[in-house]
Amino acid sequence: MKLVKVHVTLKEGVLDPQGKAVQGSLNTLGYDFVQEVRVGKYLELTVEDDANIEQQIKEMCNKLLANPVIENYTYTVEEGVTQ
Amino acid sequence: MKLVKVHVTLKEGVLDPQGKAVQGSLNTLGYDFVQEVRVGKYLELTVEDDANIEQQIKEMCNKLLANPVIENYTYTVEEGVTQ
Amino acid sequence: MKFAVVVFPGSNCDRDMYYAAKEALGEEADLLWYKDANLDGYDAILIPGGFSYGDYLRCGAIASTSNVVKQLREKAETGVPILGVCNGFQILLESGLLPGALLRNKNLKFMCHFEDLVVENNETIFTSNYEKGEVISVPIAHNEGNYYVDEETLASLRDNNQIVFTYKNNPNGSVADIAGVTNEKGNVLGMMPHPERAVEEILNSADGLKLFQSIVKNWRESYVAGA
Amino acid sequence: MLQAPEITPEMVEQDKVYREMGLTDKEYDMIKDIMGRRPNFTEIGIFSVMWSEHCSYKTSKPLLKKFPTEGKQVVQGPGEGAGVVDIGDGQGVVFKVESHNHPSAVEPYQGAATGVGGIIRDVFSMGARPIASLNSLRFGNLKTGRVKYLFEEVVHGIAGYGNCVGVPTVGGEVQFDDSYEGNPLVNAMCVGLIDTKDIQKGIAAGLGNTIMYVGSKTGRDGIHGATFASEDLSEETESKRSNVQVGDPFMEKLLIEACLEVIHSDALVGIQDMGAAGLTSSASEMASKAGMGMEMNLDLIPQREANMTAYEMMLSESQERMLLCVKKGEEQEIIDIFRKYNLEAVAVGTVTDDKRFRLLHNGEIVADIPVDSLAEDAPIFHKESKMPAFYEEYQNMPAYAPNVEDHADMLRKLLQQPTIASKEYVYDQYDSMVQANTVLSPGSDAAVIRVRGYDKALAMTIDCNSRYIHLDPEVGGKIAVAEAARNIVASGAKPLAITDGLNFGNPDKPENFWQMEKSVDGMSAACLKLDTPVISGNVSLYNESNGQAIFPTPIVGMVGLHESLSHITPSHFQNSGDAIYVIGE
Ligand SMILES: Nc1ncnc2c1ncn2[C@@H]1O[C@H](COP(=O)(O)OP(=O)(O)O)[C@@H](O)[C@H]1O
Repeated sequence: MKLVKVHVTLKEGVLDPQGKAVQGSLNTLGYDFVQEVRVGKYLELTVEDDANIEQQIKEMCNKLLANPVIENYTYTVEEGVTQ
Repeated sequence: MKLVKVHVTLKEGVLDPQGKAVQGSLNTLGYDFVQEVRVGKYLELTVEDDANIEQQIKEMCNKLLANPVIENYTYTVEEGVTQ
Repeated sequence: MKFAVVVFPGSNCDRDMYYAAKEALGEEADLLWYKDANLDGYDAILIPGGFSYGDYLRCGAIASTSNVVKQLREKAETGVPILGVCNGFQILLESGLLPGALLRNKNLKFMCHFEDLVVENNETIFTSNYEKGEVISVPIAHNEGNYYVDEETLASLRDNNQIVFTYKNNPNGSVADIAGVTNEKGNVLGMMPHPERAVEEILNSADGLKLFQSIVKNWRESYVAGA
Repeated sequence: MLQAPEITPEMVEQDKVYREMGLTDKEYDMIKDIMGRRPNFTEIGIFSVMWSEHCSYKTSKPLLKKFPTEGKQVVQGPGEGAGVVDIGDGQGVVFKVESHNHPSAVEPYQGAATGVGGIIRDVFSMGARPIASLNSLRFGNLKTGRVKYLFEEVVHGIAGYGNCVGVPTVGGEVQFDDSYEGNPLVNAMCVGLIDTKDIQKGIAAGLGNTIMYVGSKTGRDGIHGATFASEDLSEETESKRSNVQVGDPFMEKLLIEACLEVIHSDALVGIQDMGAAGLTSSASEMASKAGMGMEMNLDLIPQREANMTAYEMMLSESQERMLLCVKKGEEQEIIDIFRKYNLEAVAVGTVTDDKRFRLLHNGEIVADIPVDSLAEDAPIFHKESKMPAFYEEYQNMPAYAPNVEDHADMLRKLLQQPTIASKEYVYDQYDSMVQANTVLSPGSDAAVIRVRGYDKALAMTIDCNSRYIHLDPEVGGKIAVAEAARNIVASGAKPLAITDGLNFGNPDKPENFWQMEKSVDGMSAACLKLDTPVISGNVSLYNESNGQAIFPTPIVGMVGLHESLSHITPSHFQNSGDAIYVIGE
């Protein structure tokens, strides 16, 4: 088993209304030292081992997990727990 | 400047309908080796340096960034780019 | 004229669209379940609103990977009119049939009420029954209706006259107040507002009906002309 | 080995484990009598949920008997998932209200969302298509961050679920008062439309017929006694877990469409949703109602987590699950319909004729209970009732007439009260127009939904002014029903019937019980007078925080019929120059 961790973030230049709102709330709560917040997605995929794993992950990200018009992705592959 | 990276994930035992739907879709697309998907949030906070930074981040997570009833969080603090 | 309404798991404006075509417009229409849909033999294709796959991951993303989208691409190529409303618009964007993407509304809330739209381009097969500049009242109901394209694409949308509807009072933060756009060819229209909810006076507006009537009129003309 | 709770029947008795499940010593003795032996841990868990107020109405039943429930328009009164009223043309309107107060206090988004999901399931499990939702909300005053958070997230949760399943949310009410600060109220109502020939019953009839499970897998969510079952969990792992129920409106939408298709199959005998007390209540009620028994093999239950015990599975309140009784040999027909919607229907048990509720797990019988003792024969208690001292005081006060000098200023002040101010912030977040039948949206006194294909429409509203109930529960109860009726009539419709949501404090306090009793008397009197019988309802007790009860809040949901589309009247002024009349005293 492998644990694939995928981070999907909005591209630079794409407005992030959610990040703006979170930053606003944090500032209101008194955390003035917060300058910017960007909100993205974090996916954990538990996958069977596969010779072609990197290739497959890239495909999955391009086809489904991220939208290239507005998003970037990065990923890491770690040893997962075998059940 | 520091870059704080926060990961917010659903606690164990909490249903993740989103993860389930993504897994189903990946399987349908032919990625049968995907056994489980969990979807969480990933936040990047650009903050001014602060002596008390760890303490502040924990507070912000408990108060706003994560919902302690159903979510866990982890974070890292990195050197950020000074603009 | 025969309309296909493609139903995805989680579509919930499918019947509304079907009744708009069948009852308000008085044409033939079928509800087609995405798994076994065969789009051959239909003169126009309607992709209804709703929450396909629960809007999980990104609105329209999971639906855009289904097999029926391959057929949609072929039909788009051959010039068949395709209308995607709300989640249908999101699906068309995610499948690359239309340019851009939809982000969350700038106030981060779902919103549902009537909005005034301006008909920017009445030279499409979807809008020829409207006047240019006509203001129509149509409901919106969405959480991710904030239309985004980069500068370059926006310029090309303008140059090609692809912006069909704009909001009079932009409710969601869309770039250039855009409420609906077509593809370059003009046979695929995506829009966030719901014309199918505004086809009878009893529903507080019938301004959406002309959109469907335009489709029929243009189809009749080209069909008769082509025959 | 997988039977984690090594709590023996002896320990259940000696350590009074049942008390932590909410059973009294007296109730334990009754159960021991019924069983003819000491119940085991799983069995006592099953009794504890079935004999809870929520499932058994053990304290409220004597009061509910007072409600008028008959009328020539009533097709199905209280007792099934929801009530049904005739609206002509072979059609019926189905409706019910349900509370989700405590879950919403803990996790407001999910609490409210799953409340909406639950009441929608009640309606479509009758065979009806859900056509509208309403909600009635109570919060503390908007002074603290916590109250604002609860208010925003509850609204968000209702929107998140209702919008996704495609049922328009067309009305409701919001009231703010300090008495709800620690204990908000979230009541959701759903209205459905049915061809009366299609009405389904939640029964498991026919010896040898198959019990099938469909929908989300069973997890450990919503198990109150989860602590018992997971004794080996350290504190650290405990904090990493949560048993809050999370709603999946997408799954619910698939279930709606699939179930509305399944009801037309001859293979279907009965269908019920798994609501409160999940598998336990749906299965035992279906068997008991049919005068039969049931045997289920828990190994076959679709499970979301590893190593679940029988106790956990039976008490889980995982959402979006349905239980079906299907003719033996015709299971495939049902499986095929669900498969179309990417759902799996799984056979988990059979109907027996011994009136026992028998559960197998890992090859062992883990529970064997006379089924009627869980449902029909649950105990009923007659609580003590006492007029509160404050009520007598109120009655003796001289009538107060405010002296207003600047009416314009007073009007402005009133309109600034959150309870009175516009609720557009709330209802703009709800899709009130999906299904394209909404004639009058939120903002009018009653919402109006036309019945497609006919010259008629349904009007609906949900109301209660708990301040009046607090001051005088009997008069206040009458006012609640009368206000609902006025809203319906103002839209141009004729009131048909009501559903009630009784939200009160701890009934063990005689003063609280008195308030319940009197409000029920008042509501009943008004219902009789207006010929609007009670066809369904819900009871939520123990709404208290720090020993202080909420204002008594018996909510009235009413539905009326427009016999023609031509008389629908909105409540806002239409044209300048129109004359304004005041009618009534
Ligand atoms: N929680 C809610 N959900 C949907 N609509 C609501 C809600 N609360 C209030 N509304 C709508 O706002 C309007 C005004 O409500 P309210 O202030 O309670 O007035 P009224 O006293 O006339 O009932 C009504 O149309 C009602 O349906």
